[in-house]
Amino acid sequence: MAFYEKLMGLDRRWVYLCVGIAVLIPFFIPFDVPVYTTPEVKAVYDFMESLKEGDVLFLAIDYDPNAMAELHPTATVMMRQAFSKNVKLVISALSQNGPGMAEQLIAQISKEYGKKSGVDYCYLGYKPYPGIVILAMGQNFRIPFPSDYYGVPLDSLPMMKNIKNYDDVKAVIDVTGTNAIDYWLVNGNARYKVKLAAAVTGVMAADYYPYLQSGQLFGLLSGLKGASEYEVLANQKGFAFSGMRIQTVAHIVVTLFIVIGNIGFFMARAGKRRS
Amino acid sequence: MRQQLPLAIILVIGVFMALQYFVPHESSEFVYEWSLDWVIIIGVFAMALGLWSMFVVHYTKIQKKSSGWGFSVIAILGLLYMLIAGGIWGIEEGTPFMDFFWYVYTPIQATMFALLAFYIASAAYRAFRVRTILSTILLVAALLLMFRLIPIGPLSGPIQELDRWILGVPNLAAKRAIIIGVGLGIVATAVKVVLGIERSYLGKD
Amino acid sequence: MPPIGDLLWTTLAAFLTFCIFSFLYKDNPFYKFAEHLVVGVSAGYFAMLLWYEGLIPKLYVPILKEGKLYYLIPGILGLLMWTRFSRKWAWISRYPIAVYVGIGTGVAIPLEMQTKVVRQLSASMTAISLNNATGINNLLVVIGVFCALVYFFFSKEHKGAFGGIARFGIWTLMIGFGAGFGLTVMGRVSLLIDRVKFLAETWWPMFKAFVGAVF
Amino acid sequence: MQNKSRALTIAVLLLLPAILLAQDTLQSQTVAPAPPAEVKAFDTPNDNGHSITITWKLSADDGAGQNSVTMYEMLRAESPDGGFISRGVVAAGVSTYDDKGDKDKASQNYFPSGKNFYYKVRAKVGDIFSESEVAGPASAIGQWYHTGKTIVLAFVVIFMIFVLIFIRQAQKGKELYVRPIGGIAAVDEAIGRATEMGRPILYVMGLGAPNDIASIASYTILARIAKKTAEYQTPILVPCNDPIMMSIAQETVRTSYLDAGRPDTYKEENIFFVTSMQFAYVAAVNGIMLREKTATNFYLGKFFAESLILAETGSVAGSIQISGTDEVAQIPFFVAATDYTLIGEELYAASAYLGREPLLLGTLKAQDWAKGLIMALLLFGALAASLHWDFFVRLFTVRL
Repeated sequence: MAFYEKLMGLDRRWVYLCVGIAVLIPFFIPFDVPVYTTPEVKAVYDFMESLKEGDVLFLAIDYDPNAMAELHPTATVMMRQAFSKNVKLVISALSQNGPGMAEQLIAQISKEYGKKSGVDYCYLGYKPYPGIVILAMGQNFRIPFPSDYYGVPLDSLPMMKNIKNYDDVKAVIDVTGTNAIDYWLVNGNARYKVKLAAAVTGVMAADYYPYLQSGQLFGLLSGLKGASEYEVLANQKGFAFSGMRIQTVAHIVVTLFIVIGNIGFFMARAGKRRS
Repeated sequence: MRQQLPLAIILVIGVFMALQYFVPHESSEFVYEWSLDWVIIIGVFAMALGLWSMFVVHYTKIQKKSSGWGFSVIAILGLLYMLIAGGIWGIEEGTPFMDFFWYVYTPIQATMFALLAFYIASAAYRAFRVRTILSTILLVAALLLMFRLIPIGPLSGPIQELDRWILGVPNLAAKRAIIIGVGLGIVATAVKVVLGIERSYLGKD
Repeated sequence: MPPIGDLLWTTLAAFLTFCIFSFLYKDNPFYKFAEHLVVGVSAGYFAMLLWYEGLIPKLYVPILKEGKLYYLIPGILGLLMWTRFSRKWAWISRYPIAVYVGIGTGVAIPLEMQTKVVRQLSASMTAISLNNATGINNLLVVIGVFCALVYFFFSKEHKGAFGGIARFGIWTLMIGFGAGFGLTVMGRVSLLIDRVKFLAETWWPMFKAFVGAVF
Repeated sequence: MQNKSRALTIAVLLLLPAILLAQDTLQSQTVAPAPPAEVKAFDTPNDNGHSITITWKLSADDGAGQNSVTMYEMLRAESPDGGFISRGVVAAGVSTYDDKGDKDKASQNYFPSGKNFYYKVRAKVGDIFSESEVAGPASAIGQWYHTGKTIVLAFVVIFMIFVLIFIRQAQKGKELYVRPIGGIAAVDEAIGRATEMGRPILYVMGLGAPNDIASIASYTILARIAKKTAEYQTPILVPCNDPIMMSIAQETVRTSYLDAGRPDTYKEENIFFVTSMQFAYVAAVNGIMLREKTATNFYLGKFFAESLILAETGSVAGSIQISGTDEVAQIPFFVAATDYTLIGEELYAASAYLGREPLLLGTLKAQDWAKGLIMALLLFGALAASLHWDFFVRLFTVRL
């Protein structure tokens, strides 16, 4: 049996084996794969880097636990980046089942960096009607959130002393798996000229690239891929990156098999021509 | 009686349900919701036929001691367990019934699903050959989309753009055309059934 | 040491996971075991689901609790399905089937016309132009849909200009299929990752802890 | 009890914005915004008769003036002079609201049909607000025709006319040409192959509901194919994932064997129920393919993620595979992994192709004419959109 025939008629179990290995090795042995970072992700990262100590950023954690897999890495890495630069955070959770999850995340990461609620960050929590809440916050955070998630009046929080509304935050970054982003676009960006970036789930992404072109969003992260890009930029490779590493290797393997098959195919054709 | 009456029923109900779609009034809503219940209820009774058929298939295997009859025993035991456990303890979370669902059904179905990771690779390997123009187009489009996860240096940027375009333009056009065609096919078939032109599925004698 | 119950259940789940994966090599008793088990269990599961979520709320409660006697009609229709148990009377089951099919087809005619035909058509009615990217893309979409629809013509031979358009149509379809295929790989791989996660991060530590505790 | 608590949460949800805005204690705005003007309340069109629509002119301080309005609150009463209760809120910039409720009298959120109500609208900022004039009376009435769906009706009617025309022609005995479709041309060959090899044929109807039209199309194709297998004396296995599908398939196949004049060779146990759950079903069908060594596999109907699992296992078993589905997302996998694929509409044409009955072919012609019409509208619509003939574009948008 000629070599090219082997290439073409490869027992599919070899394919299965390679796919299995392609998933297992990167799963257990961490190693680096180059990740191409898209400009829309880099834009967000560069903006975050441009923030100075004491600046305030609004981080909207508007997703439910069911979108955790895709969006938690983004929220995590951004929060780390902000805290490491001593940027203060105003955090909302405008998705009904999100607040508890967001609270855990904040607790965990603020501990890592020894940040205190009310001093370094202010967790507003959840209120229904995101559209109205987002609009009202444009007037004053205290309209929808007279007190923070833990019930402390905003006015009594040192950090919120001279923070009234969107005018006092550098930008809003909405990490969301819901239509909250639409409200941020309309009631936040369009109405109050909020500088807005978003991190959405992979399936949602396609619908929001247009806003990127029209400049209503200054950056956009798409699902796990966006998260992994960001992890690479922020140089804290974590869950998203390891997931992407597996994906990359797997995709390379699939591609290679397609190539192998075609090499065999061409050789076969050449062989026929000769005979 | 055996042939004509069923066809008449389909005609009457079919036309009625079709018109119902255009009537927002609540009495029409009521009919619609009720009809959905009919469908469910008929389905519930039919399940007995299904279980019986399944039982017969495996029972005959066991009876004939045909190859692998032992596995048929397992199938029947699995079935009986669920029926009995569900009957006795109910189907709430934490019941022996749901334990089987979570620790037997769920892992198996998730793993069956995961097999796709292997199959998609071998399918790609066998199918994507530059044999004809068509298979070449198929191949190129698939590769371009896969490349978005493969770092290929300076090319990565343009490829991301290209992928977005492919998804937004030719892919969209293809989907739309198929959906429109399917829509017409569905309506045509439904009309044939309602008018009784297509009746082969009803049986006759 | 983990609670023994959890351990046993999780180990069973892990075992079944391996059984299914073994099918990749070839059909074998382990796969057959898992296959037959899941067939029985799932059938039983679904039947009980129908009983509790279907029969009781849709028939028992309306008739006996709420006294909606008109629910007897579907009930009787359902019973008629059982005539299939007898060769002689099986034909009666055509009545419930006719009702069943009648409802499905009747609902489908206007609904599919709206969701599949009219909506797609109106969605394609977007401004085309040659001097901006969006306009050009819209134009390309319209052309693509047009040609692909030509491909679906049944009563006209695909030759000459018509055939040419049809060919462009099938090319468009193929790009779509290729893209769909390439796009899906990622999702399928993550399904596999989830299974590996389950084995490596849920089951194995549990199992190791147990073994460690015993020996 | 549970009902009551649900009602409570509903009430809370409805009032929450009011509540939370009421707590608010800020000094900044003390000036009440200008009230909403020209408030109108009228029966919501094209509904089941349990909703009233309120429209108003935005407050002068909404997006302009002091730009302070954050929301509008709707209040309803049974008399113009008092007893107004909050019915809901919308964000600033919105000037219409549907005050709707349930049709079921038992429900806490029941909205009486045909009863007169009066409305007024509040423009609010924090706890400060200004109220509009009272509007009404208005009462909710159900309609008997949905004007927004007229275009759909038009399409259905036109399509029916096409169908009738071409059925007529067919009855007159007019020959209709249909172009060959690879997947359908291959059916005979595929059955023949199974016969030569003396192996059974597998027919999978997919995982659609028994009254999905895709499933119905699949029965009709099964009828044709079973007739051939009866003639060739080749067993056909039909594992079903739904009992009703099984019943219909049994009737179908039995009839085909009857038509083929071989009722004696019909085996009911070959059309059997497996299970209703997707991947358990697939696991079993995989087994059947490998153990019964089916020479030819048909996958025709509605398929989901399992499409590729079936197709791959089938090609491991070395079967000829003919597939067809209307699930756009699955067609790529069938195209890649099976020998022939009926793409979308071709699935619905198949039974007419195989049956060759003039009436069925007639409807194919009707489908083509409908396609032609749509293509024309497509081009014209794009043109209209470019020329901003919005009336034309609007004509084709279904307002639900």
